[in-house]
Amino acid sequence: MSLDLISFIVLGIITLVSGYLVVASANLMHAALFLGLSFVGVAGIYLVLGAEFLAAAQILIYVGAITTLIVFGIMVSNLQDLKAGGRGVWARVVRNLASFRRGLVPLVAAAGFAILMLVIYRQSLWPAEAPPASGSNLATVGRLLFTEYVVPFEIASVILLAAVLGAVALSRRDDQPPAGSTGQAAPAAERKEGR
Amino acid sequence: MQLEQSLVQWVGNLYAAGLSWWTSLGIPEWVWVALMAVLKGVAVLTFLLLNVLFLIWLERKVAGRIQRRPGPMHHGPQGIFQTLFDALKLVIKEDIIPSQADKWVFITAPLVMIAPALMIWVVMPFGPDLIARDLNVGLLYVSAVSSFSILALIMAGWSSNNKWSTLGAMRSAAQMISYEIPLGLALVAVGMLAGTLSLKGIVEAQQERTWFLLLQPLGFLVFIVAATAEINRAPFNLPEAESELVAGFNTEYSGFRWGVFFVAEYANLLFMAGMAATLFLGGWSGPAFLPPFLWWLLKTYLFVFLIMWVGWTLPRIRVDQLMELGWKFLIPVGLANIALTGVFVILT
Amino acid sequence: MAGLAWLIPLLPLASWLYIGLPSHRASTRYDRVGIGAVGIAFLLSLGVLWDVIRGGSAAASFTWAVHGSTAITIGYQVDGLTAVMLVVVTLVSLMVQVYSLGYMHGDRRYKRYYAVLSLFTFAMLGLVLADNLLLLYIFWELVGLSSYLLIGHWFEDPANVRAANKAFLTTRAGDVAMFIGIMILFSQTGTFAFGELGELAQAGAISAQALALGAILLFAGAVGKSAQFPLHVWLPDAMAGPTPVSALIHAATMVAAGVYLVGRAYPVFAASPEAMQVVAWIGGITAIFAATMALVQADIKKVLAYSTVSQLGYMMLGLGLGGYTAGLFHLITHAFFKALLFLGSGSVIHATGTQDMHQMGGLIRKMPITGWTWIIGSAALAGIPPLAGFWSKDEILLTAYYANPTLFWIGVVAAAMTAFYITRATWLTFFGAPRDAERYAQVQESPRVMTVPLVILAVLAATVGFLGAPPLGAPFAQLVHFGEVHHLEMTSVVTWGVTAAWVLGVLVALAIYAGGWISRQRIISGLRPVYTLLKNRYYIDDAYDYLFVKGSIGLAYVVGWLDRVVVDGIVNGVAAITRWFADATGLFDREVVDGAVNGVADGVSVGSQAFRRLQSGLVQSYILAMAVTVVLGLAIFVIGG
Amino acid sequence: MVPLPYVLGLAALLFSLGLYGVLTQRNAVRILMAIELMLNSVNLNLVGFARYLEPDRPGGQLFAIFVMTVAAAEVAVALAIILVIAHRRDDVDIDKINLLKW
Repeated sequence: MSLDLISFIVLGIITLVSGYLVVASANLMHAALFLGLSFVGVAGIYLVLGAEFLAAAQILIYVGAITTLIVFGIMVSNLQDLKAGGRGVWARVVRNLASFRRGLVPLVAAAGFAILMLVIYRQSLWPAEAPPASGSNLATVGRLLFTEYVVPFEIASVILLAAVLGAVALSRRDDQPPAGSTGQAAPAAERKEGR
Repeated sequence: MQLEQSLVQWVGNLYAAGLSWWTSLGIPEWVWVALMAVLKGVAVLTFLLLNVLFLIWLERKVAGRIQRRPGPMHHGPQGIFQTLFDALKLVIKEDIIPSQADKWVFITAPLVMIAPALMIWVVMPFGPDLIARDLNVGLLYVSAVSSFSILALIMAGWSSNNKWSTLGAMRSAAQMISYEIPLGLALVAVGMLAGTLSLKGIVEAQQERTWFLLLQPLGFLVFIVAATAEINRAPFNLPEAESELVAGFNTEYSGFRWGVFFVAEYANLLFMAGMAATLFLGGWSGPAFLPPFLWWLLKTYLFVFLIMWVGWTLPRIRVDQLMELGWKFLIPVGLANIALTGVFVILT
Repeated sequence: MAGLAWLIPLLPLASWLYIGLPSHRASTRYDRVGIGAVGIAFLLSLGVLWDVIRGGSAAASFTWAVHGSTAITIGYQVDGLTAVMLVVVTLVSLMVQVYSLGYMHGDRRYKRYYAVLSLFTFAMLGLVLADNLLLLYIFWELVGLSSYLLIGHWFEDPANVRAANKAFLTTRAGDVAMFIGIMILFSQTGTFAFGELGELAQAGAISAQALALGAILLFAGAVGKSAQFPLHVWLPDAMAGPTPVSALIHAATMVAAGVYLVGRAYPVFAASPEAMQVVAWIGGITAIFAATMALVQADIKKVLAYSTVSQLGYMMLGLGLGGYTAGLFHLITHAFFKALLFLGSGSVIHATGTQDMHQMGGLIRKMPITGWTWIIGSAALAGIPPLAGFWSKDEILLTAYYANPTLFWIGVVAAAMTAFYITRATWLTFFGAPRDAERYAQVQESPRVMTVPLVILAVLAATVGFLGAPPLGAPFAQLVHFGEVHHLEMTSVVTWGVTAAWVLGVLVALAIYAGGWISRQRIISGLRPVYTLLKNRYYIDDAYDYLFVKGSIGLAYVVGWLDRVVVDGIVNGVAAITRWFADATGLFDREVVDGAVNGVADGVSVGSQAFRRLQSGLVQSYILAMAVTVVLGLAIFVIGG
Repeated sequence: MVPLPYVLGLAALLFSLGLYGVLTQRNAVRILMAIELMLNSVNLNLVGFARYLEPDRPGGQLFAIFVMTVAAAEVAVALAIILVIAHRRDDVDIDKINLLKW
């Protein structure tokens, strides 16, 4: 048992339990907060795996931006959780067992997926020990990002820009006229002719 | 300088001796490492709490002097023990949780607030060797960890189930998201100039060149304004805005929990001042007649005083002015500063 | 000093950013920012030029992006040509911005105007400094963009919008070809940098066909930007923009970009005789062709526009025949006197409120400064010694005389026409009796901010020619040359030809318009077909309209007719026969086949009712189906393998 | 050191949680959260493989960065859409958002 493995197990449990609560908790706001906690767990696992840059980015983007955005969205729109009924996921599963779409079949699919993947991982011969990493992870990532992956990087920035514009356009109220459509009236009318 | 170095050396020797003794007992090494990490944390925490006690007193004195009154005068010379008694009072007050509040979130919010406020100190270089952990992603770590407090404020505001609190929380979310961007832009420029994100590396880069305050006047301007907004200090204290929102997100908090928010706020103030000193004024470097740690403390308190001074001088700005300043001034200036820095870096 | 050249384009860039940033304040202070930035840039450019004259040079580049094994770089280089162009661009831009203080005063988009002027200056300076084709192309397109914005400055009028679109699209046709040319050269050499490209081309490292094709396609870009035949149609229409813009863009800088490109990539062109032939002939044709159209224009700006096209043709002619120094020298002198003429025409238009020369006349009495500076500018354009145009045009014609006599005579005839039409414009505008008394009464001299640039430019237009004057040692040629500096011997044929050309042009114009010895009406009616042809711009615009717009529509009509008459006829005939046959089989069909078909249809209908439930619009159902499929696949994989 | 299968197993479990959430929840916001869980598990896989198979050239980490970028974009747009729907109908039940069916 090394410190790495213990941290991994603790963080894994945090991630999974809060992931479960994202799906299970009755309160939408709680679910969002557990989502944040789950992200923190994943960031910790990145640290264990030696990806410091990614861990910091994970916190910055997922916790600082995405979770905040979702929480903010819930607060702004005053979205009450739908009448989910029952406390906890098991109550709902039992109650919905008869339903085709929300009952047994999704449960079997999700559980089956997890079990099958675990079986496959058990059989396969993945390396248990990692080769030692050399040099600073941060510098390597940065260099790769701006040389070999510069095209995807630029495309990602364009996608982000498009998404921002899209989000602004979508959430804009329709009843406002576009601002600044009229300039100041100037004696330009007479200057226009003849030129 | 000499004294501090020998002290550090002595601690290092002690550490090595303790480790060998520990392993001889047959307990795995990582337990020792974890224990020492906890010890380091306790040391930083103690230092921090002492400073916070002092800061609260200082704030009241500065505010008093600016408003031509003496400030607290009883309890010790110049009222220096006033905060201590206030803290005692807070601890023994009744713990009230509103009946309509979301209890668990209400209880967790102060923890989410205080934890990053303490965690962030991990990367602060108090001296050449006085640093808990010199991460090579230091600057990124700072901006990542500081983004937690947005979540804490929202949690506090929302769970109180009170319209003032919710309004304060929404304001704070908008404000901190808006000002995190210019803050990050200013940090990026500093990182570009130093060629590293490690805070220790940045201080060393400044020893080689000169204070980044001189090379990055625009970046410093953006940083100090955005930092003031990021820690919700006047004139950017809209999330609490006593006169409009009662006390904003922490209206419903009382006693010890309220005290935690208070401590976190001052810890953040100290941290941002320390960052300003580290990034722009050369951190712990200075002439040898003072030990590095004292240089750091001196510069940090310079910025603490600056922020307090500004805060007690300027009136609070409106929400629309806040957004305008952030998006239409600080972000363009921050971007322009990055472009200029890039040109500068290429040319030199 | 030359090492600071990279700073020059950054100043207008900063000014553009500052002015262009959104702001609530509708202040007019922005003009000071623009003028200040370009003024400092001008001083820096002078410093750079001084440095280059004393033998300095500078170049720097850094890697922008790496693609495979190729590094794409950004960089600048300063040599004689660059230094001179920097001074010209910043100076003319400075003059135009100062002039605009008066001309654009009170315009409703004053701020935008100055912002775009700064953007334009930045783009042009970047273009001049760029050290590789790709970077040049980026600035090239930026120049096109800002030109589009400026031509369409008064976009309330649809005609202006059309003119802006026309300019943008026409030049784009050339730009596409140019980009293909850049890529051909890149594929052959693996570099964009001018220096390496030139060395490789001169060393014969590129196959002759590829080199010729690449150079000609590159030239196509210059054809578009410099308004050469047959892509010249946009320039006269571009006069829709404010007049100072015309002076800046359509006289001194943007159209010069094409010539500059040829000059900058000259080693590539020089290595391909075919490409040089194309350049020379396009230039020659444009020179005479545009000059003829300028003869009959009534609009004072149109005369100058066609004159610009014609003079750009001269430059191309000179470059194509190997007169590198001559062509570029004409570019410099032309920049000064044509900017002067445009600004002068702007002053006249500002005062009279019309562009029609037939409504002017006698203006020199009311506008002496504008008038006399205009006369200096037009004399320079006509090539009257010792003004600027004389020296540069002379050099080009001398080159042509030695290289290609046919083109030499074309050039001489065009020179005569030049003298004629500019004399005509001068007389109609400034002399004779006022033809519109009402307008004349209101005319007054323009304000000082407009006349001072005119005077400065007039002094330059008069004197800048001495820089290239062989009797004075032609200092310009020492600075800008390709290969060895060499001087051609003056011959009497050239001397007399040129002199006869301008004397004849001026005299004929004066005879018609000043003296009235030859009646205009008689000439017009005598040469009716020619006059109509010229008035209608050789019908080229109409031809493009017919070819590309009406052509498509006509083709559609023909196809439609074919469809209706021929195809439909066949189909209808077949249908008639079929119907008869169908009646016969119908009986059988109704009774026997329908039974079977309806049975199948009913079956499908019933089945689809069942299947349609699958497309429920419930996304989760689809995901569920996917998930179940994946899990089943995994299960087969695990159990089977 | 953590064996790679542990990382992959954790990712698989997290993925199934997300999958279950996506399949069973009615609330669009919560489905969005479940999708985020799935994206995170994918990132875990990518980072794990990058650490164990190619530690000196961590392309997997870069992919994770791109996934994060796209996730941020996706949340912004999806949340905007959900807010518009909530604004119009006071309800974000995924089963009632079916204007495009048939």
